[in-house]
Amino acid sequence: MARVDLVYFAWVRERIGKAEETLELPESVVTAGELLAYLKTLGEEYETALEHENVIRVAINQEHVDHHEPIAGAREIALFPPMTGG
Amino acid sequence: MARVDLVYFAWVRERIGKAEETLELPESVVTAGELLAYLKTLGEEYETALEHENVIRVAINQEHVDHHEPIAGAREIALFPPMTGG
Amino acid sequence: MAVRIQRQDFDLAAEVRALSQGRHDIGAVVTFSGLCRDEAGTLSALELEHYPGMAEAQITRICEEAVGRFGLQAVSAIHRYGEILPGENIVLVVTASPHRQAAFDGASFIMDFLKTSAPFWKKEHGADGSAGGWVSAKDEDDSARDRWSKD
Amino acid sequence: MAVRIQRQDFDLAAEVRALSQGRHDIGAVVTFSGLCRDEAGTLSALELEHYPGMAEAQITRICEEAVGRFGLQAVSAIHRYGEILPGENIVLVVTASPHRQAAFDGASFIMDFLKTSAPFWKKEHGADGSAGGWVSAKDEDDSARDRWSKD
Repeated sequence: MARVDLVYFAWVRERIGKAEETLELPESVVTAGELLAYLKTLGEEYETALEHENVIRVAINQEHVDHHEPIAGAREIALFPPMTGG
Repeated sequence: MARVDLVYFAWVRERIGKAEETLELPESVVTAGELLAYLKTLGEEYETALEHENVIRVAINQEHVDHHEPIAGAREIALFPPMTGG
Repeated sequence: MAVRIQRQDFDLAAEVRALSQGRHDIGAVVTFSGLCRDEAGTLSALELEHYPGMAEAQITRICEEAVGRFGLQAVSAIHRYGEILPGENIVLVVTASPHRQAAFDGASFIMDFLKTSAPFWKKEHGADGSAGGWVSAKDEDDSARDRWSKD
Repeated sequence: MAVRIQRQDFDLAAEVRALSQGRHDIGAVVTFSGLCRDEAGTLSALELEHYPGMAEAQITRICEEAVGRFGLQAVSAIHRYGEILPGENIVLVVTASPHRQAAFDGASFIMDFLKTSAPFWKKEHGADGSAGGWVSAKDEDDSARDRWSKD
């Protein structure tokens, strides 16, 4: 089991209903994509928030990563919708 | 004979040795290019200033014109080198 | 290079001065200000959420890339967060270079990447008191970013 | 649209304010400042000669063309003349539009045409007291202008 801080932003945060949490992840969760799939098993709010997986952006330790990237060594993983800054 | 105000700028002005003058032009001078050729007959300073005719820019009544444009109706004709503003 | 994420407004003239004052080697300074727009009069405010830490880090990466790519002499980027009213500033980018094209391209490049890869999200609050929705990302912003891809 | 030819320096912030204050329909403001550059330390001053009347008329024509072509909401252009020291401002262009690309393109277009078709000429005076020479027009400025030609 790996312990990781998760942070959520914008409508991902609103739909999950919290801005951050710390989770113990099973070792079967290797990639960012697998993390999304795992979170969706945790309850309806996660399922709603992460329904369209392909639009969810992932950052590990504050750097963007693709969904196929391994999350090993992550202290902080952020999930959020496409950015709309500027 | 047509009476016209001529104004000169930058090194055209320096080489001709004056900033402006009023001239009576013979009726044989029809285009801007013919004006340049006529001016070169007026003295060595004009010949030096207008030596490379193709780089000399011409404006009639404060609008750029090509050398083949007729100068009929001109109140003010300006001659100057390529511009270097901005 | 100066990158700042802040709640308060910025002072355009002070930022340009900070970057160019006392230097004789700068030929061109370009500034881009992005403002909160509300043509229809239906918006009471934008709420800008951001990811603290990553926002600074990401904008710094974008600016460093622009400095190297366009040979910029100096760059400043300021992005606001929190509540922003119609007509107010959201973002400022300032670039300096010896010649004009690099300053224009650098500022344009930074804005294109800032739109699509800096962790900020805009929520609209309606003038009628409605809760408002999250602004969607635009395909045209992805296209604007992608035109900078090297072959 | 504001076009001014003046001896004195300009106030960047005041020009931007004049153009955007009190409006809620502007999304992007781009400014370009062109400065007197002297990397080598060999210049004491630039002397800018201009053709009064035609300078205003020509810059006005360029700005009007840019407004129509890029759908700009507002434009200001200020060009200085007379003696200009290294590090000082020479020219300012400010453009406003709903979206960023038009504001960038408008300012870049105006600068490219201003360089090649506004009646200004620069003479350099050397730091060693030498009389200096007239700055030559650059082929690259013609090329920069020509990229805006429509087919």
